[in-house]
This record gives sequence, C-alpha cells and structure tokens, in this order.
Amino acid sequence: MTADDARRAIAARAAAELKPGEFVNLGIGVPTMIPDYIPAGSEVFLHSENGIIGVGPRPAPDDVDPDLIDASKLPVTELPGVSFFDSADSFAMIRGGHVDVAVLGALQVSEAGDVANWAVPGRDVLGVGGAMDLVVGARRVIITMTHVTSSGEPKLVPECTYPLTARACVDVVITDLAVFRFVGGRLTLTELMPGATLDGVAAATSARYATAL
Amino acid sequence: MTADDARRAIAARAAAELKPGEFVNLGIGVPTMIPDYIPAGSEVFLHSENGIIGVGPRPAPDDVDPDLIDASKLPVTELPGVSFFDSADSFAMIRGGHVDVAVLGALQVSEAGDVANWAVPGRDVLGVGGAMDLVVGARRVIITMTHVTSSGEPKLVPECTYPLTARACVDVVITDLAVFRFVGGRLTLTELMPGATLDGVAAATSARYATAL
Amino acid sequence: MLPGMPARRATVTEAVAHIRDGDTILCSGFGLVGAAMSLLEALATQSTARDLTVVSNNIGEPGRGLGVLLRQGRIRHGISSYFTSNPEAVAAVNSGAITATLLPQGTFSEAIRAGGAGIGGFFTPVGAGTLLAEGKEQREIDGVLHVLEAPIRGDVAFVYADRADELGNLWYRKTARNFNPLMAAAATLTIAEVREIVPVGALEGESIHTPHIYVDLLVQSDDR
Amino acid sequence: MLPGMPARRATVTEAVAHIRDGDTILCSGFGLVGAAMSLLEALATQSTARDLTVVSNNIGEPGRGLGVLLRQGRIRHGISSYFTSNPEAVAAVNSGAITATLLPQGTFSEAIRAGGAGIGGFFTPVGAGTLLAEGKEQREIDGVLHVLEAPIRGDVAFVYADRADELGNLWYRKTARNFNPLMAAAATLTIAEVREIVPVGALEGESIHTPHIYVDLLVQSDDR
Repeated sequence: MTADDARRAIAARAAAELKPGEFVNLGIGVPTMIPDYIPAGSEVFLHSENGIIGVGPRPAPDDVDPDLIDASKLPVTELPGVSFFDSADSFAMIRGGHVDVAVLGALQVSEAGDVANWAVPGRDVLGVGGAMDLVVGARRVIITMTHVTSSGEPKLVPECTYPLTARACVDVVITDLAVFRFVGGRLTLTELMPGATLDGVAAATSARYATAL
Repeated sequence: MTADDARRAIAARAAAELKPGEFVNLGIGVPTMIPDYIPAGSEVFLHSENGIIGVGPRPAPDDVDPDLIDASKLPVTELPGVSFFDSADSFAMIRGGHVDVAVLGALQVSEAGDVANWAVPGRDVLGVGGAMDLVVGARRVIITMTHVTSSGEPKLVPECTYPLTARACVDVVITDLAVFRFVGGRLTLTELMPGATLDGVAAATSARYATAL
Repeated sequence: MLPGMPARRATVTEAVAHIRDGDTILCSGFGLVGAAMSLLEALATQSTARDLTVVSNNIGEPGRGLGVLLRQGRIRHGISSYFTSNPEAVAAVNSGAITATLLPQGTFSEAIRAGGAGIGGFFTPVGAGTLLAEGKEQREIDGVLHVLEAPIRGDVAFVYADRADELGNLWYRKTARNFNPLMAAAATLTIAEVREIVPVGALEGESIHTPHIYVDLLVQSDDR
Repeated sequence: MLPGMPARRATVTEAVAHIRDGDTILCSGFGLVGAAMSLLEALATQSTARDLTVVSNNIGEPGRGLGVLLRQGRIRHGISSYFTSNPEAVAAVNSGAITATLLPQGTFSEAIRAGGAGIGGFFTPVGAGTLLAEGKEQREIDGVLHVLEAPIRGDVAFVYADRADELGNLWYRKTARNFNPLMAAAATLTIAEVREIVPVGALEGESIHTPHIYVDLLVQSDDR
C-alpha cells in the first residue's frame, strides 16, 4: 500500500463516521480527502472556520471564485443553502459546541485522549490557527493520522511529549492500521484496518489500550 | 409656561447640542421630542438600542409597520441608508463607544457627574433596560430633565441618593432653567434658559456649581 | 442545538411537547415585536410544563405573550432587563410568586451571546459599582471598574423569523431581529416560528442571519 | 471610529497618510482573501510609518500584502494565529527582527470583537492548560479550565468590502467577510477599501454587515 493509498483508506474510513444531518469541520491534510467518500445526498453539512456552512467540491479551474475559499485557503464551491458569517461568529459556533464533528490530523494522541497537533518542540511554535478551538469545541473529535511517524515512532503514546493542543478531547482515532475509540474514558481498539493485525498494531503503539473488536 | 412648553424648550435646546454626522441615541420621555427640532438634512443619525441606525419620524397611522419600532416600543419609519442588527451587536456599538451622544432623562445628577435614572428606593427596582449601557458607553451623555421634582426637590444634588446608574458619566445637563456642563470635571452653569434667573437656578439647585455664562 | 439533526418541520403542538417542568426557555422579542407568539400561545394552552425559568427582555404584557404564562402561575423565575413593562410581572416579583434576575439590557444580550458562543464569562464596565453588581466579582481593567458576568443558556429557545428556508436558515425583518439570533444559538433545542418557509437557495448566503446549524424545529406561524 | 464624522471618500494616498509611527493596524483577510490590498500596497509605497504592530490572522505571504511591509522592516510586532503561512515572518520572529503574539484563531477573533464591543476581557476554554495560556489568568468555570483573554484594539483598521453605500455601510461577499466586521468595529480610524460604491438605499437594511457608524474613510479599490 502506498502512502497515498494509506491516506485514502483513512479518509474513507473517517467518512463512514459521519451521520446524516451532522455539521462537520474538516482540517487540512487527510481530512480534506473525506468529501470524496461522502455519498451524494447524505446531508452532511461541511463547515469551514473561515466563515461558511455548505462547502461544496473543489471547482474546475475556470469556475474559481476568488472570494470563496476554505480554511486551507483553497478554492471551493458552495452548495444550495450555503451561509456565510464572520470569524467571530464562526468560532462562536465552534467553541459553543454547535459543530458536531471535527476531523483533524495529529502529531500525537495520548491514552487519556489528549492531543498534540500544532507544534513540535524545538521547531517554530508560530502557527495554531483554529486547531485548539476545534478540538475543544466540537462535540466529537476524530483524529486521522498515520499510525507512526515517518521515522517509525508511535503516535499513540502514554503521554504527549509535544506541546498540547487540548486535554481529554479525542473521541475516535483512525490510522492506517486501526480504529480506536475512547470507551468509558479508556482508549480502545475497536477495528482493524484491512491488512492490519493485532500484533502489528501492538508493536506500533506505545499507549496502553483495551481491545474490543 | 406649561409643563409641556417646558419639556419642549428642553428638547429644542438639546437638539442644538447635536452636530452633523453624529450618531445619537434618544431615550424615552423628553428626548423623544428632539427629532422635531433637528433640521432636515442635518445628517444626525438616530440609533435605537433595539437594533436600528437610521430612525425616521413616527409614521402616519396607515403606514405603521409592526416590525419597525424604536426602544420606546413605538412605531417609527426608516431613513435611506438604514441598517438593522441584533441586540448584542447594538449594545456592542453602545458599550464600545461608537455612539456619539446619548440623550436621557434622569432622576438625579450629582455634582461629580454621577447619574441616577433607573430606580427609586422603596419602589420597584425591576426595570433598567439600556440606561446603564448608554451612560457608560456613549461618548457624550446629555441629561434632559426638569430642574426640580414635582414636589419641588432639586435634582442637581451634591450626591445621588437614588440607586446609581453610573458614576462620573454626565457631560451636559439641560433643564427648564439652565444648561450645565462639566468643565474640568466641575459642574458649571453655562447658560440660562429663557426667563430663568441666576437666583432662581441657585434656589432650585442643591449641588455646588461654578458659573461661566 | 441538538446533535446531528437538520431542522424538522413541526406543528406548534409537537413543538411545545418538548418543554419539561423546570426548563429554562429563552423567549425572543423586544416587547412583542420579534416574539414567537404562536409558540407562546401553544405553550399556554397545550402544555402543562411549570416551574419555568424564562429569559426574555420583558415578561410579555398583561395577558399577552409570556404574560399569559405568568397569570397561569407557571413561571418560577425571570431573567430580564425590564420587568416593568408588565405590571403583573412586577407584582408577581413583589409578592414572591416569582423570583427575578435583573440585568442591564446590553449585559443581558451579551450573556446570551456568550452562552451560545462557549464563553465562560466576560467583564463589562456596565453596572459596575451599582446595585446590580452586588455579589458579583468586580475589578479595575485599565483604570475602569468592570463586573464579571456569567453566560446564559437555555434548554429551549423560542425564536421568530420572517423567513426560513427548508434547511432552517433564518432571515429576520427590520427590528424584529433583536434577541433572536442570540437566543437561537444559546439553547439545547431551538424552535423557530416563521412567517414563511421558502425553498433552499431562495435566501442569499450573505443575508442569512441565523445559519441552520442553530435550528432544530421549524414551525409555521399562525400569528399573521 | 472617530467621533462625529460620516464616512468620507479618500484616495489611498490620503488614507495611508493617517498612519503614524508606532501605530497598531488591524489588517483583515484570511490569507489574502478579504484583505485590503490597495491600502496595503499604498502603505508600503507611499508611507514611511514604522514600528508598526500588525494584527492580522496571517502576516501576508512572501512579498505580498503585509509581507511587503515585513521585508521593509517596518513591522515591530505581530499578533496573529498563523505566522506560519509566511515563512519570512517565521524567520523574522526567530531572528528577533519582530516580536510575536500567537493566539488561537477563535481567541484572536473574539478578542478583536471584544475590543470593538467594550468588553474588558473574557474567559475561554480554548488554550487553557497549554503553552499559549502561560502567564495568563486561568480558572475553572463549571469544572472546565478557562483562560482570561484581553480585548484587542487598533489605531487603524484596513478592511475590504465588496460594496459600500455612500454613507459607508458595508457588504462583504462570500468568505471575504472573515475578520472585516470585527476589525471595522475595533479601531479608532476605520478605512474601508471597497470594490464598488453604490447610492444610499441600494443596500438592503437587513443585509448590511457593517453599519456606517463604524466607517471613517471610504477608498475605491484598484485591486480588481
């Protein structure tokens, strides 16, 4: 499986978590691939924190509207029923618990559900954007990430060593190897991704977790 | 001079305080008579705290729009360039110092510029509305009131005995006898109303004040 | 807003069936303008929910709007900036029939906005040093005394909009907007009474005042 | 907003002549969308104001928007949620050429709103317990840790609107709205760059996003 295949598999699995009628915010990276896997007519409403509900697919090059972008600063289209609002109103929505789901990448997730996804120690700590607002405010936080770093280090860890984004906020973690949920506050392996094994997951995970397939 | 004549004289004098281009909020009572004394084309923009800039005159009975009222809950008209906004935005405008002038009635004004205009001790203390927001937030606070109570008690007092609306917030006081300004923080009689005398003002005022006609 | 549900059409009867004893209801309207009169009437005539806390700028008028519920003795507590516009509400407070929280109107508005926006509290200069700040934390900020105010949330919001699209996006007319957008965002269940329901796409995206993320139930108004 | 003045028409040259050394400038735009590009260009080429504090979600892009001012060494301090979108801004912070205040984007937005709305400070759960809360007051509210954030105000705001009427009422198009309404309300002098100026009455009262009370100068954009 190529790296892109792995990312697509994660995105497809994450899409299956979304329920009709939900308002969903998709972060940069893997989450931006999720719309490709949401069936048409599913009534999942996409929110982007720069001020829109009703984000549609990327436009054809000739249809780009310079005033219509998402939080990745890339052109999007709008769906019928779209609404626009300012940044204070947009983050009021997020922080106030009105966005049902946020799907974001992460550098580390701890066994307590803490997440680190904005800064690497010793590197620049100069960009946070909406990450903290989203993980604190969304009703359900789904983390999509490769199971290990490019150098093979586990990302599901006993305790985050990178600067925290927020504590105890993660609900679901979807990696190229497995799906984890916090069940009764405990990190729990609930599903293996195609081709993955329990031993393979165990070897790639330093966090303690329960298993309930 | 009848009571109504006195009130009209106060309103006319208050209108003369308003400058072209100013955004002005008019309280209930005497201030609602002020629009009759603002010359057409003077570019004074009327704000009402229920969510409108661009308040026009009262409508003819046949032209009443049930969705178009002012803070007195009475029908108004709208002028070209009118804008509507919600109550949080309206009070953001007021508290944020964007309204140039508030003209309100008062029960008492102290020589320090404190104002009491929402409650009488021993009576119901159950309605404050926007009074506190307006006297704190407006850049310039003009108080219009009769010089004494109906039982002849001075309203310009050394210290307010009624529950305070806010401290040190009054800029101008216009009564049926005189105009006072706070000059260098000191209550100062700057103008006699037609027919009033210095002795008459002194007899009807318990606050200490300077005189600079 | 309830999780994971687009706005559903409901009758006023179905809508008020959601109200439980002890609920806090956010009721929009400045006086009766922008108030959800059909919902309030249904609450009075088709529901027996009692011990209600009502958050409303005014407690209706005598025998109108929330004033009916007051006469029925079903209001336990009022949070308002101006009880005075209904003398019966003032009398009810004075007799101890209901309890009252009085807030300056801007603080009342901002507290509801804070409730919807996930703000834990805010400092305002308004009311600081007065009777209305008693018992509240006060501090000087940049030399000006401020008072700390708490957010307000409700179990249910009754809002009134001139138009909604079928998704539940709302548009308010003229000064009927008042507290509606704030209250729509600050309740667990938001019920919008609307004069007219239009097809999706009929409202301009830039002109929608309350996005449908905030709206749970859409009710046709029979008020006008 | 300056006291007692309706919006006046101005050229970009006249507009940027108001900027003084040491000023704090609120610059709208998410990336460059909704940014006042003509004003930023005039500030770079027709003004010598320096030691500026810029409040902007991003510090432009390399050599574009605020990125030009950064290269000119005229920015002393940046307040932003995402310096990272301009690597030159990151380098300038790391070399000590400029100082930086990083805020979560929602806190950044809310702080500017608070600045315009006369709020002395607010508690948010976002960022509490993290590196970004260090040195700030924190407290538990209803069992959740919150951090106290201060309002942000500017001497000048550069905002961009698609349309203005001749009074200065503003209407923003699609996602170009972003920080514009907040910043328009939070500065002593608000300068609006607009694509099109229309007669008074051409904008619907319910659709005006920024009432003219907030706008001091109107400048015709030459950006598009």
